[in-house]
Amino acid sequence: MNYLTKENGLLSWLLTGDHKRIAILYLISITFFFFIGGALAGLIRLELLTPQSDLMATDTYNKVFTMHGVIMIFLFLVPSVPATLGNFFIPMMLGAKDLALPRINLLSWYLYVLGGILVIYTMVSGGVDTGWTFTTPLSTHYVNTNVLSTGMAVFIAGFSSIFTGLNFIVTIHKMRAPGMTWFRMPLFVWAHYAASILMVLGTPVLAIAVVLLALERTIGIGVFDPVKGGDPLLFQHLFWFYSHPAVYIMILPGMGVISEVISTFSRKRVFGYTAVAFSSVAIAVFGFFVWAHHMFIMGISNYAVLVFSLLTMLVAVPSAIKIFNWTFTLYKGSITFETPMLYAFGFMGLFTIGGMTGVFLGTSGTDIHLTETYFIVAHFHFVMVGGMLMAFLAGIHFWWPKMTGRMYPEKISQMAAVVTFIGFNLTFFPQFILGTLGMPRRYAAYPPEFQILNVFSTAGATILGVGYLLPVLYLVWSLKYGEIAGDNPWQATGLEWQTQSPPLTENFTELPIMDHEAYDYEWLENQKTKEVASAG
Amino acid sequence: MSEETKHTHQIVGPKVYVIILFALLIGTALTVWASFIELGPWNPVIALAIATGKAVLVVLFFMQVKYSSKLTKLTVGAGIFTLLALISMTLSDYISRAWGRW
Amino acid sequence: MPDSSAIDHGAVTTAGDAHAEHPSYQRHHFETVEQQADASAFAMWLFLLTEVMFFGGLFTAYLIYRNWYYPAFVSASHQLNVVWGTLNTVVLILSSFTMAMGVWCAETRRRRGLVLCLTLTMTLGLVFLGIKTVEYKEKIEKHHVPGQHYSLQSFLDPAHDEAALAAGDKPLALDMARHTEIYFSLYFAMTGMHALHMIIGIGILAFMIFRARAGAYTGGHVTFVENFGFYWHFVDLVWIYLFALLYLISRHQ
Amino acid sequence: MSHISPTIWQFLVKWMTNFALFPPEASKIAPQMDALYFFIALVSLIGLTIVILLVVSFSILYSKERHPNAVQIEGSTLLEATWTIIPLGLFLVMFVWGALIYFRVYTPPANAMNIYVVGKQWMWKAEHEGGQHEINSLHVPTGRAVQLTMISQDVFHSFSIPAFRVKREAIPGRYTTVWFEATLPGTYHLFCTQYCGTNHSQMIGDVVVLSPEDFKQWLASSTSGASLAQDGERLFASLSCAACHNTRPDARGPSLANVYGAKLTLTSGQAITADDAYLREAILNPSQHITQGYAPIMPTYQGQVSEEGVIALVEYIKHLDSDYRVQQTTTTTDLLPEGGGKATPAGPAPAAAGKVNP
Ligand code: HEA
Ligand code: HEA
Ligand code: HEC
Ligand code: CUA
Ligand SMILES: [Cu+2]
Repeated sequence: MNYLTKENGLLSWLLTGDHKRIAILYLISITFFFFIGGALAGLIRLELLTPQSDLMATDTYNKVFTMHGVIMIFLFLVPSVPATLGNFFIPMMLGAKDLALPRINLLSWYLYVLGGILVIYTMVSGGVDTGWTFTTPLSTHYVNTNVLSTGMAVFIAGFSSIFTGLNFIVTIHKMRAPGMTWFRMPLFVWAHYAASILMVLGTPVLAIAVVLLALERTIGIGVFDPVKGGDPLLFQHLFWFYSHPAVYIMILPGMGVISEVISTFSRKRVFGYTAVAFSSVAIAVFGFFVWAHHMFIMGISNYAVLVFSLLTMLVAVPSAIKIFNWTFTLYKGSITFETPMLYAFGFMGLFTIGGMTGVFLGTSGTDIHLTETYFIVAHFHFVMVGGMLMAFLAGIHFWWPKMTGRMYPEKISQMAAVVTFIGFNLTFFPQFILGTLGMPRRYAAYPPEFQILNVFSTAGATILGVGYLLPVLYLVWSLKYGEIAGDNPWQATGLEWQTQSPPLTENFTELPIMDHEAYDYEWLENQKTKEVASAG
Repeated sequence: MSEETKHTHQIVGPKVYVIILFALLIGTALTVWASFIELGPWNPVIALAIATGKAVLVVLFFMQVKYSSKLTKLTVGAGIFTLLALISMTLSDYISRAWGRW
Repeated sequence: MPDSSAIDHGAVTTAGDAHAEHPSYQRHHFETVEQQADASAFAMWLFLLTEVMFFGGLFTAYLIYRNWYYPAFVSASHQLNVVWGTLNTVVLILSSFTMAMGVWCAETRRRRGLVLCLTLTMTLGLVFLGIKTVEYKEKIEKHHVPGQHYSLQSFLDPAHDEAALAAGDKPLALDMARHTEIYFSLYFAMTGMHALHMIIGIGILAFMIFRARAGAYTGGHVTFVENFGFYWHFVDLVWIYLFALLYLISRHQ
Repeated sequence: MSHISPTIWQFLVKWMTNFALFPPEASKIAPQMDALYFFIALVSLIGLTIVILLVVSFSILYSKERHPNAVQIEGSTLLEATWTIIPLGLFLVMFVWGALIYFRVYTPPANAMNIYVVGKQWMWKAEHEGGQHEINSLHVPTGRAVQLTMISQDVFHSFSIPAFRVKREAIPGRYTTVWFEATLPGTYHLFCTQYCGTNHSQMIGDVVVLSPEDFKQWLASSTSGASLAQDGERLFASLSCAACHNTRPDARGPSLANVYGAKLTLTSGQAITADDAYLREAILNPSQHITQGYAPIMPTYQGQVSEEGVIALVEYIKHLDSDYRVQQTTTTTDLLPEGGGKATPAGPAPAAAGKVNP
């Protein structure tokens, strides 16, 4: 008997209040959208195989990359870790029976689905070609595609994200088991706490920006329209006030996963727990003050550039702290190399590259040359795909036994991790060079001298696609044929591992009490010897 | 459950509410009156100051923040902080645009 | 899962007897009623934070354009009727008061008092919307709604406009007059969003009155009333700023 | 080599001939920017190497086989302080260095030669002071600071010359500027890098860098007959600006002679320098800044003049240094940089790259 088998029937899923079931619903839906987004990425790469825009017309290409960006950001990466793994494990890690607001949690999922349906509607009814950034006045007065339905989708998906974040914050504050003090919480929870702050405070600004955009487009209210005296840069300010924090919404939960994975597979507590916890919060707080680094050459005041560039440098520091703390977690550990750990290693390398190239862009001088080129495309794919997506895969493999009760096949999944890593680098590293050479982003056709690097990139994307298809296949396979996992296959310390796999609907048979620090492997050993003693 | 969740629920009585009601009504009268006299650059400052005074009363008493836990106060503080971040950092661009030729 | 039950649950010590009898409104995943009440009040506060940021975007826009196009904003704001505005402020403050009293009634278990307060609150809310409708209607008639039919008449030729004449407006230059449209855009966006919140609130009030008559909130479980109170006061609070910023920019001249 | 398949062979040849890791450095700022680029790249590389080395060596040293029992370590304030302060210090160096370059790129020197650029969906129009119009190309001389004053007619565009390492968005409603000094004659890419709709990727062109002599020749051969200021003068007359802006004592508007670059006092008491952006605003949104001593009577010309028209007017006012020389404006070549050769007869333009603005 567990949360999966307790009730049956479609309705028992669609009306569930169980955070674990909602997590599964999310997992299925974001995977669906990831593959749609991935298929669109495939189209992008195919088109860019040759310099001419020959596979599709330029405006089709524009629609393809816009839909790719919108889907990947709003329907995949923002909810990826939080809504699946976070939803599933935050209550368990805290020793709670559920999130504080189960019905709101279900509502979040329905909002997400509604947003997703609107995006699909947009796609089938002609698409939208503004880029995922909806730059005004292009989006308000110059394109005649479905900006409104996309805006509505983003608005609704935004509220889904707000409710998820709100739920997490309340849960973390109010639902901790006895003894679970703030500094005994797993770092995964800290990371989600920080990300939730960003969701709750940042997303509404995106919502109002989208509302004003819609009013501008339908009625022509003039707030963003230079002809009527409005300032189009104001839209950028409001948009990036959300969308910069959003990049941290997209990375912090992944960082939480990495903390868990690295600790578990080196059997050692995370080096400098407090520093890692606080750096999550620092990223969240400073993350609100750097948004205009996306507008350095757009005509904002040069003095503002100075301020925002400086703050960007400050926000980069906590990430560096984390990387080094993870590295030193390995020191004197006892390391094994299961799949989650391989992905975590991939994350460390790729996120470092992605983050440091972010510093190239945060440096106002170099940003002039690199902005709006493939350098940026490479930067954000390194942090988002090389960082967050790797972390997501690490987390999925790590917790798969807990979620399903079955092990994934280790050998083939290690292979998939390596394939992903190779494919990824081949896809996106050449884009740094392309960007430095000056190839602009969002180009359906490009000068022929850039072709060779683009061919590499396309080839890499093919490998990458295989690398992503493999997990889907073997994970689904493992549902039926995987080994029975047992409660704690990794010998990890989190409370979620101290209960059965898959867990009961109420998570624990009895309310747990936290009487030790997080990542206390000695406590775990003691428990085992105690059990042996009592059993014998 | 930790310290901050201790529910220090205090019931605020009608007396307080009536006082606040009158304070708010007086504030409204004041702000309308102030807007009809010429105070130069001080007009908007006074209007905003009175509005903020009224808002503080509403938050502290009607919304009972004065009697609430630290956590609630912190939450309200966080909201104000982020709002000010949005406004001040955005305005920093607009104000300094005029300083140079950019 | 066969082997799981015995092994690990000993690993976590239990918190003793947590399952005393629960009131019917306590949801299964909370340990105590207090925890539940706390959690939902906190959630409400967080929701209000998102509201703050939502309106925050509008206030930012307002501040920028007010600084840029001050004369246009002054003249445009003269088109609003301070009397209606003040009246509405008073109405809303009163409704906030009755709402607070309603919460008090619920807390002290006065069913009839609660029903009365909620009904008063709703009535005042409706009065507010009624006055707002009158104001909107005036704007529509004068073609002050942004968009294709927007008319600059009142600003180019204040001598033939009652409101402008009363305020002593001088004619604006054409380019400045055009910027009044931005004022009205923000006016409608801000008051419209505010009115939307009022409408939602009134809907919830109706629902609450219905339930309160059956004694739903006067049996000790007052969370819902309290939380709604927060919402209602917040909406009032937004209006306090809207009133100061939109109606009272400059009434002297 | 014949046993290699011809496709792969072709590919290799193409690669070897075209492969570049770095764009040419064709402006004065380019080496400076590249120095910073390589500095950051070096720091990143070192940082990355440290991380990789540590991860790999720890993985080997402390793998489960070698090191079966982990040693629990709390952390180390000293180490953590180290890797907080060192990256912070390095980032701050990058920030200061970057800011210096940023300000250099966007602060044109006073003696720069000005070229106006108008972006529209989907082409770039460049207008030289001498009246040479170009579309999707830009001719500039080496060894001379060139300032671009840019504006967009519709949406955001971005004027990017990778070989110069400069880029600036052309935005609607406001002038933006950037400057560079080309050093290496040649033809370079000109891209629109801000996404601007369907044909964004076709909004490209060439930047042709010529030696000063060649440039002079090019100027002479591409003249459209009238200088930009002369176009402006014509507009000034046809819009009857002179009804108010004249030198008569009872003129309703201020004299515009020498107004360019002057410090003006507004009725609000604010002091403002009359630069290009100010002149543009004064024509399109006159009531935004009222000069002290005048009534806000100037009508707006928004909707009546195109952006090119405004540019011509601005250029005309800029060159009004004494009185209104309505019929005696200089010939085109007088406006050429460095005095510019002999006066060419103002005839039909021989090989104008673009068409004359109506
Ligand atoms: C998950 C998403 C994510 C993350 C985490 C980041 C992280 C960062 N980003 Fe990125 N960014 C995006 C997603 C993300 N970004 C996206 C999507 C865009 C483009 C949007 C669009 O236009 O479409 C973008 C664009 C973007 C720009 C705008 C460029 C432009 O438009 O001109 C800038 C500029 O400052 C920037 C900077 C940064 C910085 C400084 C960080 C930092 O937080 C990184 C910090 C990390 C590190 C610094 C690594 C750790 C370092 C070490 C371990 C080594 C240290 C050692 C030594 C120094 C010795 N990003
Ligand atoms: C989470 C975020 C995310 C993710 C995961 C990805 C994943 C990928 N992206 Fe994405 N990308 C963005 C976010 C993301 N991207 C954003 C925000 C933009 C900017 C948009 C804009 O400019 O507005 C962008 C833009 C962008 C561009 C630039 C387009 C341009 O500027 O012209 C390119 C070009 O190479 C690209 C490529 C890829 C590739 C190859 C992948 C690969 O990692 C994808 C690999 C996955 C697959 C290949 C799927 C595998 C499965 C199949 C192939 C089977 C499909 C089959 C069926 C459906 C039947 N992306
Ligand atoms: C009805 C009279 C009138 C006409 C016609 C007119 N102007 Fe003006 N202009 C003024 C007045 C009065 C001012 C000063 C007040 C102000 O700044 O608006 C002024 C100011 C200016 C200024 C700013 C200079 C300064 O000292 O502040 C410029 C530039 C200018 N005008 C250009 C033009 C151009 C170009 C045209 C024609 C296309 C034009 N004007 C037509 C009346 C006029
Ligand atoms: Cu113009 Cu892109
Ligand atoms: Cu950013």
